[in-house]
Amino acid sequence: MSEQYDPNIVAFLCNWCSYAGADLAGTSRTHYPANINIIRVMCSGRVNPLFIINALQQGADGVLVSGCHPGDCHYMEGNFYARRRFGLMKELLEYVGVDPKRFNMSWVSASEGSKWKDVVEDVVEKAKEAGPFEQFRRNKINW
Amino acid sequence: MNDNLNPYKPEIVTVEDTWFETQGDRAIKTLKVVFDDEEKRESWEHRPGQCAMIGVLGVGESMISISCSPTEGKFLRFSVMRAGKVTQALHELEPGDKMTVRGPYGNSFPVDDWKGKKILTIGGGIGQAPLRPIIEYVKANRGDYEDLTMIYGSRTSADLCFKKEFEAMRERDDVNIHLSIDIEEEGWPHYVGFVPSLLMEVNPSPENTIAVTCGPPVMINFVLQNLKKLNFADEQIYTTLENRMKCGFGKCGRCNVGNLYVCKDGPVFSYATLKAVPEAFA
Amino acid sequence: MDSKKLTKDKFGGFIDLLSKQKLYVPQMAGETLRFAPVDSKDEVNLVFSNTAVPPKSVLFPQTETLYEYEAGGTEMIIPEGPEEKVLLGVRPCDARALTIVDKLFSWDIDDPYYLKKREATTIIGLACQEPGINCFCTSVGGGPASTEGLDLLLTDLGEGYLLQPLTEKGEKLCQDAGELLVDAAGEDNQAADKVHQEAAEKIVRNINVDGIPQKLEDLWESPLWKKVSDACLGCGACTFLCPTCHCFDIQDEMEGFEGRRCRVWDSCMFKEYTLHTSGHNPRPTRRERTRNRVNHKYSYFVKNFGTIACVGCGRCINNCPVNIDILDILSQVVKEAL
Amino acid sequence: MVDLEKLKNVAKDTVSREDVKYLIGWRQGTYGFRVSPLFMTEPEDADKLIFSPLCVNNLATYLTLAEKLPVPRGAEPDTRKVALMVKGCDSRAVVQQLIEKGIERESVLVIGCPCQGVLDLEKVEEKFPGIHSPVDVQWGDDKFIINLPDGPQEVPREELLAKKCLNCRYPNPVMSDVMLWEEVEAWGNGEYADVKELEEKDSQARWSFWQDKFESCIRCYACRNACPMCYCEDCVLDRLNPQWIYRSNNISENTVFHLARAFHLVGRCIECGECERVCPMGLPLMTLNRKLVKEVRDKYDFEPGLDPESKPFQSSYRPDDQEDFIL
Amino acid sequence: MNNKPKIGVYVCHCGINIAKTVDVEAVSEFASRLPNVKVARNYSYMCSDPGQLLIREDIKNEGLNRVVVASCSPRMHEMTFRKTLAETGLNPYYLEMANIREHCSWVHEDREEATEKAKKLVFSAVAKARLLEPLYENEVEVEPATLVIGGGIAGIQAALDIADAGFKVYLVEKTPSVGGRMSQLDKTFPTLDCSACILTPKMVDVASHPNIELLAYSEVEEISGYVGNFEVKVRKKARYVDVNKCTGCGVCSEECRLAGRIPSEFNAGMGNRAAIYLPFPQAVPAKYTIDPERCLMLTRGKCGKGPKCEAACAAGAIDFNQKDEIVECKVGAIIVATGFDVFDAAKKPEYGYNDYDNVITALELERLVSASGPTGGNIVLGKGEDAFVPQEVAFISCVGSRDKSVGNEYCSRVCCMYTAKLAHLVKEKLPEANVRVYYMDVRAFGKGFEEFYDRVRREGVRYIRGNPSEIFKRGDKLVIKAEDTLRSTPIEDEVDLVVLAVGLEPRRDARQIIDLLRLSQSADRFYLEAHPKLAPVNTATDGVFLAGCSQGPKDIPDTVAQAKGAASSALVLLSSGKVKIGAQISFVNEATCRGCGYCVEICPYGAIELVTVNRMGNMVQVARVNEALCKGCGACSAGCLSGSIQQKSFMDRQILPQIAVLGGVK
Ligand SMILES: Cc1cc2nc3c(=O)[nH]c(=O)nc-3n(C[C@H](O)[C@H](O)[C@H](O)COP(=O)(O)OP(=O)(O)OC[C@H]3O[C@@H](n4cnc5c(N)ncnc54)[C@H](O)[C@@H]3O)c2cc1C
Ligand SMILES: Cc1cc2nc3c(=O)[nH]c(=O)nc-3n(C[C@H](O)[C@H](O)[C@H](O)COP(=O)(O)OP(=O)(O)OC[C@H]3O[C@@H](n4cnc5c(N)ncnc54)[C@H](O)[C@@H]3O)c2cc1C
Ligand code: SF4
Ligand code: SF4
Ligand code: SF4
Ligand code: SF4
Ligand code: SF4
Ligand code: SF4
Repeated sequence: MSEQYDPNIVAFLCNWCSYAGADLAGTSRTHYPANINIIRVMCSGRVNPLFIINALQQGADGVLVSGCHPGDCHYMEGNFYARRRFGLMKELLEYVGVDPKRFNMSWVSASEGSKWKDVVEDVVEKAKEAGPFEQFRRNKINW
Repeated sequence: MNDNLNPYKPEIVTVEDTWFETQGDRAIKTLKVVFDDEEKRESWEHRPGQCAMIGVLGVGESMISISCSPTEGKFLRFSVMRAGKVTQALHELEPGDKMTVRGPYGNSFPVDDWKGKKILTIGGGIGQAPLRPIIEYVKANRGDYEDLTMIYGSRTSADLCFKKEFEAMRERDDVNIHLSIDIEEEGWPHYVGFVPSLLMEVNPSPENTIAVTCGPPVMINFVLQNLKKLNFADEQIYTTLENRMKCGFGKCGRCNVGNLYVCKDGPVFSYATLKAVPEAFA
Repeated sequence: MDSKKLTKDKFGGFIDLLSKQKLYVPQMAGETLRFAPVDSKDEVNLVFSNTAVPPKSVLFPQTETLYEYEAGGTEMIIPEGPEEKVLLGVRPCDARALTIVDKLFSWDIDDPYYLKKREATTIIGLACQEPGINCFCTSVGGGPASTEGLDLLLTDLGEGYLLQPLTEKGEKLCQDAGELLVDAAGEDNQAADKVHQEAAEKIVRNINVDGIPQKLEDLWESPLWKKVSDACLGCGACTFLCPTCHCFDIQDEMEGFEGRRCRVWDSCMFKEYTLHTSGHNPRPTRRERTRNRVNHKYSYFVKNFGTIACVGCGRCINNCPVNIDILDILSQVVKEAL
Repeated sequence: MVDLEKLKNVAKDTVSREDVKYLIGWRQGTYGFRVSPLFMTEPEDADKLIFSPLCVNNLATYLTLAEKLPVPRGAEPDTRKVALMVKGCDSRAVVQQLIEKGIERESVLVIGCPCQGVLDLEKVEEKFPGIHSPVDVQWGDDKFIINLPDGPQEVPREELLAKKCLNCRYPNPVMSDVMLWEEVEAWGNGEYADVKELEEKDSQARWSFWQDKFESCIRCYACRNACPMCYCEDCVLDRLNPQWIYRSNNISENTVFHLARAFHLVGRCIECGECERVCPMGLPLMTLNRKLVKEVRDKYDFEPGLDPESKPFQSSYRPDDQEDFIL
Repeated sequence: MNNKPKIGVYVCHCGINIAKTVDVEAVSEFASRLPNVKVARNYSYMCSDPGQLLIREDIKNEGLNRVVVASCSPRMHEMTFRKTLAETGLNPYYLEMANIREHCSWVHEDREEATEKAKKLVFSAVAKARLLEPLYENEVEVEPATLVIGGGIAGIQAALDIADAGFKVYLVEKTPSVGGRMSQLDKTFPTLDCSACILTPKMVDVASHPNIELLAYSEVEEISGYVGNFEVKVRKKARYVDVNKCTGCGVCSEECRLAGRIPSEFNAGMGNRAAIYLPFPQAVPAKYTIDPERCLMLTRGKCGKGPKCEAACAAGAIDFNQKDEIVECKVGAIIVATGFDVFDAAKKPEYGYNDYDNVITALELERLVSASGPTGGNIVLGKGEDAFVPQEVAFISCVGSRDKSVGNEYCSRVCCMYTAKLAHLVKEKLPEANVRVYYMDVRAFGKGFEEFYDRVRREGVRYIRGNPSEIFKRGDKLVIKAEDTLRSTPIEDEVDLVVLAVGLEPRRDARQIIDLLRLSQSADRFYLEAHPKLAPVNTATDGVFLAGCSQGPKDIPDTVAQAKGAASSALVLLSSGKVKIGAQISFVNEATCRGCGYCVEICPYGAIELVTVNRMGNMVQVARVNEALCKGCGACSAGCLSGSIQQKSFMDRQILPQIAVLGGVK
C-alpha cells in the first residue's frame, strides 16, 4: 500500500459508554488519528448489521462498533445482541474474503478514554494494513 | 446520440408556484411549472387528459396528469398526492426549484368531438386532477358546449381538491357544481354520501351528454354501473385508468390492460373500448 | 452473395478479423454460459450448447445508464454512443427474438438505446445441431437454421463452417475476410441443408399455435390459470432469461453527489411489477401474473405486432424450478378451448 | 419404505375434510426428471401424487407464499388448513416458520414422509441426457432405480444424491400430524466439505471465488422467492425508502444482496437447498448459507427448525456468547 | 413533513477550544454549500445567550426548519439547543449536533486534518438533519398509589414510609402474617435487641394505617400497564375463617384434631401447630387461617363427626365454603420486597443435615433460642426421653455461600454475624458449653460488627479456620472432619450439636415475579437492579423498585435503608403526579411488519406486544410499541428483518445517509 493511503473508518458508538468514553478522550486531550468518523446511536444493540456492509459499500475502509462492556449496557442487554450479530457478521465477511482487519468491535466504557484512543489506533493501524477497500465498494466503476 | 430525440431525457422546468390543496398524510400539492427552455415553452402542446412524467433528479419519476388546460397559459400544472418516494420529493419543492418533465403522454379526451354536447364530469379525490382540464377547456370555449355539470366528492371537506376554484366557479351561472363528502360534518351545506349515490341524486339525462369519470377504482366501478342505470350508452361514457408506469411510451411493460397500454392507448378510454378488455375490470 | 466456406484452420484468422470490433461469444461466467466480450482469442470456442442468458443481455443490458447528472444540477449527460460489436455464435431462435424485440423498441417512439446498439451490432448465428430437449422453435415459426435477425449464419460441417451472408453487414464481413474464405461448393450447401434438416428432426416438443390467441381470450376467466400457476414461485427466472422479454424498471441511483437514471430488467412475474403505491395491485396473485405472461406472448403481442413473442428456445421450461411448462399450459389451453 | 397406497389414502381423507383447503404434494413433471408441486383439492387427484427421489422441492415455501387477497367487507377470510407433505428438511422449515410466527399451528396439517435422500437434478440430467418422457425413479438399497424408457438402470446412491442430502442429519420429519411410514436412519455428520474447503483458502482466493459467483448473479431473486424462510411481505432489499441496495446489476449491489440475505438467514436457514436449486445461474448459495449454519451450530450451539417452542436465534443471546473477536 | 428542509448550520469556536485546531471559517463556508443548507455561521460561543439568539433570529428571519450545531458533545449541550429551538416554536427534535470538539479539535493536532474531519462530521449531521422528523414528548398521569409485594421488614418499612407521605399502599403478603424472616429471629446482631420488640410495633402500624390496605395471605396474579398506570390483580386466598368475625382467641386451634401434628413453618420445623393456626403469637393480622393442604375437612371433606374447630368457635367465624377473592387495584409504582429463602442444607449431604437430628440450621437455632420458640428459649434437643442439652456445639459457616459447587458464588453477608450472634446466645444460655466456629473468613464489615465479633471471641467462642469435609456419627457424638488450615493439622472433632450457617438464596418462586414484571436476574439469581451503583433500587422496568433481600443478601439495617430508598423513589413518581415519556422511541410500520415477534423477544423492557389487526379483511399479527415502556434503545429495530420497527431520530433511513457521507462522499 502506498504511504499516502489514509483509511476511512466509520464507527458506531453507543451513547452511554463508548461515545462518552470518546468524549472523555477529548476532555483529556488524548490525541489519536483522525481517520475515525463517529455515528452516535443510543445503544450498540441499535446497530443494524446491514450497516456494516452498507458502510463498506459506501466507501468505508473499516468499520468499528463499540458499546458498553457486557453487563454494563445502559439498556441491560443491547450489547449482548450486538455481540451475537457482529460475531456472525464478521464470520460472514471473512468467509467471502473481506479482510477481517476491516471489521472490529470493542467494549469501551465511559471511563475508558485512553482505551478509546488505543482502540482507534489499533483499528486505524489494521485498516492501513488491509489497504483501501475496493471489493464491493459502490462506485462508478461498477456503473 | 441525438439528445433531442431521446424520449427518456426530460426537460428541466422551474417551479413557479406551489400550494397545498389538501393536508395530512396523503396531502395533495399543486405545482405550477414553466419550461426553462424558451423554445420548448412555446412548442409544448398538450390536450386535456394527457399526462407527463415528472420527476426530481436523484429521486425518480412519476406519471402525473397535467391538471391544467392548454387554454390557461404557457405553463403546466400538476396536482400530486403524496404517496411514496418521488411524490414526497415533489412535495418538498418550492418556487424557484427545478424539476424534470417529459411528455405529454397518452391520448386525450376528445373534447373537440364533444362540441355541442352537455358535459358531465364525475370525480373522486385526486381523480379530479385529469378532469379539471376538461372543465377549464369547456369554460374557455364555453359557447361551443351545452351544460357543464360537475360532480365531485371526497372523504371529508378537507380532502377536496381545488376547493377555492369551485368557490369561484359558483359565481358563474354556466357551471353546475355538486359536491359531496363521505362522512357527516358540521357546517357542510352539500351532499353527504358516496359519489355514485350523488350521481343518482343529480339524475342527469343521458341525452346528448358525455359523462367522464375518474377516481378510485371502486368508485369508478359504481359510477359506471349507475351511468348504465341512467341509460347512458357505452359510447357516451369515458374514464381514465391508472397503472404503474415507468417509461410512459409503451416500452417498459406493466401498464397494459389486456393488449392495451394505459400510457399509449389510454389513459382515456371510452367505456365501449374498455368493455371489450376483460382485464380492465378484473 | 453466395455462401462461403471457412475451414477450421482459418478459424483463428476469422476471429482476428471479428476482433477488430468488440467481439462477444458464449463463455462461462460463474457457473453458467452467457455472452461476454472476448479477452483472449484462444478462448473462443463454439461447441457449447445454448447460453443460459440470451444475447439480449448485450443489446438490452440488465443495467443500462440512461443519463448521468449531478445532485441539484440540471445537466443530463447521456453516455457515449455504442461501440461496434459482433456477436458470434447466436442461436437462430435468439436472433429471431431480436426481431421481435425490435418491433417493441421501435413502436411509435424509437428507443434510441436499444436501436443504436442493435444497429452497431453484427449478429453471426450458428445453426443448431443438437437442439435442447425443450426446444420447440419449429412450432413458432423458427427452426434450427432460421435466418431471421441474423447477419450471417454459420453451419458447422465438421471440417469447416458454411457461411451464409444474410444482410449487407454479413456480406461486408465476408468481403473483409477475403482470403480466409473460399466459395462454398454445391455439396457444401447440400451438407448444410442436411445438417439443418437432421437438427429439425431431432426436435420433439411441439405445439400447434393456430388459433391460440383467440383461445386465450376465451379462457380469460378459466380455472385453468389458477391450476397452472399454483406452484409458481414468482421467481421471474422464466422472464429474465426469455430472449423476447423486454420489461424494465427505471431507477435513480446516487453515489454521493453523482447520480444516474438507469433502466434495469424487470419481470411481470414479480408482485411489485404492477403494485401501485396505494397498495392496490391490478394483478394481485400469481394467477393473474402467469396469465399475463402467457397472454402477452401468445395474444397481446400478436394483436399489437402480428407475431407471437416466443421463439421456442425452451429456456423458461428448462429454468422453471417448479416445472411450469409453457407448452403444457398451451396444450391445456388448446384442450380447454375445444 | 415408501407406501404410496397409504399416501394416497391419507391424501384422499385429508382433502375430503371440511377444514382443509388443499393438500400440497408432489407430482411427476411434464418431462424427464422434473416434478411439480401439486395443489390437490379433489380426492381424485390422489392418483397424481408421488413420493420418490425426484421430490426435491420444499413445499413449505407455499405456506407463506400464498398471497392474502383483500377480503371483501362482510366476507370471512378463509382460515381452513393447508395440508402439506414434508420430508425431513421441509419439516424443519415448517417448524421454523412456526417459531417465528410466519404461520399458525392450526393452519397446517403436516404429513410426514421420512426420506432416503433425493436426486441431484443436474447430475441425473447430465448422466441421462435428452430424456423427454417423464421418468419414474425409486429408492433401492443404497441405490436409485431409474426406470428409463428403455429399461431400469441402477445408480449408486452417492453418485446422484443431491448436495443437501449428502450430509443430511434430519431425514425424518421433526414434526408432523401424520407420519406416513417408518422412520429411516440418519446418515449425515454435519460436516460441510465445501465450506471447509473454502475456509482453508486464503482471503484473496475466497474473494475471487465469490466475486466470480456474485458477478454472474442476475438478481432475479429466485433464490429469495423459493426460500421458505424469506417471506417478508415487503422485503427490505426491495424497498425504495430507505433503499439498502440499488436494483442495478453489478458486483457491489449483488454482493450486498447476497450478504444481506445470508445474514437475514442466520439461525433460520434450515438447509433445504431450495435457493441453490432454483438459481438459474447456478450460484452455490448453500456454500454461503452453510457457513453461517455451521458457525451458529458450532459456536452458538443452536440449530433452527427443530423445536417449535424454542426462541428464535436472532432474538436471543447468551451471556457467554463468544467474544474473542472484541477489542 | 411537507416542508423542504431549510437547515441552519452553526459552527462554534468554543473560544479557542475548537477554533485553534479547526478552521471554523472553512467549515461554515463548506456547510453553506451543502444541500438544503440555508445559512451557515460560526460564532465564538454558540451555547452563550448571544449564540443562541443567533439561532433563534435565523429561525425567525430565514424560516429555518432544521438546525445543526457543530460544537461540543451532544451529551453536553443537546438539551440546551433543543430548548433554543423550542423557544422559537420549532420542534426541539429538529436539532442535530456535530461533535467537533471532543471528537475532533481536542483529539487531533493537525489543523488541516481536523478541519477536514470537522467538515465531514458537519456534513453527516446535515445529511441526517434533513430527514429529521418532529417528535413529541408525552406525559402520563401517575396513579397515586403503590403496590408493595412482600411483607417482610423491607416491605413493611417501604409501605409505612409511603403511607406516611399520604399515598395509598397495597401491601401484599403471601403468608398469613406480615413480618417475614425477621419475625423468626430472636435477637439481632450486633446490638442484640430483641427482634420481635422492634418489629412488632411496625407490624401493628401496617395493619392499622389508614393508607395501607394489607392483603395478607394473598398473591399478585397479574400486572399489566406501565409506569404510573399499573393494573394489578391480587388473589386473596381463602382463609376459611371470616376475618371480620375471628377474634383471635385461638380455641379452634387447641380443639383441632391435628393440633400439634403439623410442623410449624414459623418455627422452621422445630415446633408444631394445628391445621387451623396463627403462625406466631404476634402475627398481624391476628386472624386464624385454615391450612387447606392439611385440614381434614378441606382435604377429605370430613373431619371426625364434624369439624371441631367450627364447634369451638364462639364467633362462628369458620367458613369452609370461603372462596379465593380477586382484588383489583391501580397503582403508579411497585416495590418488590419478596425477600429470600435460606439455603437448603440437604444440598450439602456431607454435613448430614438429613441424616442426623442434631445437625440443624441457624434458622432452626434462632427458633430454639427464642423465648417465643417451641422450647421457650431453652436449648434442648430431642424429645421426651431423648432430650438432652448439648455441651459441645459447633457452627459451620458459609454453608451454601461462596460455594461454586452449589451454584452460589456470592457471600450471603449475614451469616458471619448471625453465627457470632448465635454463638453468643448459646454461650449465654449454656455457659458451660464449648462453642467453636468453623469458618473460611470472617467478614465483619458493618458498623459495630468487628467489635461484636471480638466480644464473642473473648467470651470463649473458638474460631477454627477450616472447611469441614465431612460429618459422621460415632456413638452418640457427631464427628466433624476438617483441617485447621492455619495450623495445617487435620481435625476430628466430636460434638453434640452442629449448626449450619446457611446462606441466603433467591426465593424458589422468584420466577413468578420475574414473569409478572419482566424483571431480570443478576448472575446470583437475585433480582437485577437497573444500575449496580447509581440505580440500586430501580429496575429496568420504570416504576418498579427493589427493596431488601430480594435484590441480594443484606442485613436488617441495609434492608431498611434500601426500603426507604425504594419508598422515596416511588414517592418521587407519585408526588410529581406525572411521568414524561421519551420521544425518541420506537414505532412499527404495521403495513410491513410480519408479526414474527423478534422485537418482542428482544426488547429488554417488554415494551412491544403482538396485536391482531385487520389488514384488508385478513386478521394478521403485528407488533405494537407501548410508548410508555419503550426506552429508545433501538435494539428492536436492528433485529427486525423487515425493517418495520424503527427508532425515532435513529431510523435506518436517517442513519444510512450519515454512513454515505462518512463513507467518503466528496
Ligand atoms: C396516467 C396516470 C396519471 C396519474 N395522475 C396522477 C395525478 O394527477 N396526481 C397524483 O397524485 N397521482 C397521479 N398518478 C399516480 C402517481 O403516478 C403515483 O401515485 C406515483 O407514481 C407514486 O410514486 P412514488 O414514487 O411517490 O411512489 P413509490 O412507491 O416511491 O414508487 C413506486 C414507483 O412505482 C410507480 N407507481 C407506483 N404507483 C403508481 C401508480 N398508482 N401509478 C403509476 N405509477 C405508479 C412509479 O413509477 C413510482 O415511481 C397517476 C398515475 C397514472 C398512471
Ligand atoms: C438465620 C438468620 C439470622 C439473621 N440474623 C440477623 C440479625 O441478627 N441481624 C440482621 O440485621 N439481619 C439478620 N438476618 C437477615 C434478615 O433476616 C434479613 O435482612 C431480613 O429479613 C430481610 O428482610 P426482607 O423484608 O428483605 O425479606 P423477608 O424477611 O424474607 O420478607 C419477605 C416477605 O415477603 C413475602 N413474600 C415472598 N414472596 C412473596 C410473593 N410472591 N408475594 C407476596 N409476598 C411474598 C414473604 O412471605 C415474606 O414475608 C438473619 C438472617 C438469617 C437467615
Ligand atoms: S420460473 Fe417458474 S416459478 Fe419462476 S416465475 Fe416463472 S413460472 Fe413462476
Ligand atoms: S417464452 Fe419461453 S420458450 Fe418462448 S422465447 Fe421465452 S423463454 Fe423461450
Ligand atoms: S436465483 Fe441466482 S441469479 Fe437469481 S438472484 Fe438468486 S443468486 Fe442471483
Ligand atoms: S432477505 Fe430478509 S427482508 Fe428480504 S425477505 Fe428475506 S428475510 Fe425478509
Ligand atoms: S421484528 Fe419486525 S417484523 Fe417482526 S414483529 Fe417486530 S416489527 Fe414486526
Ligand atoms: S427501542 Fe428498545 S426499549 Fe424501545 S421498543 Fe425497541 S427494544 Fe424496546
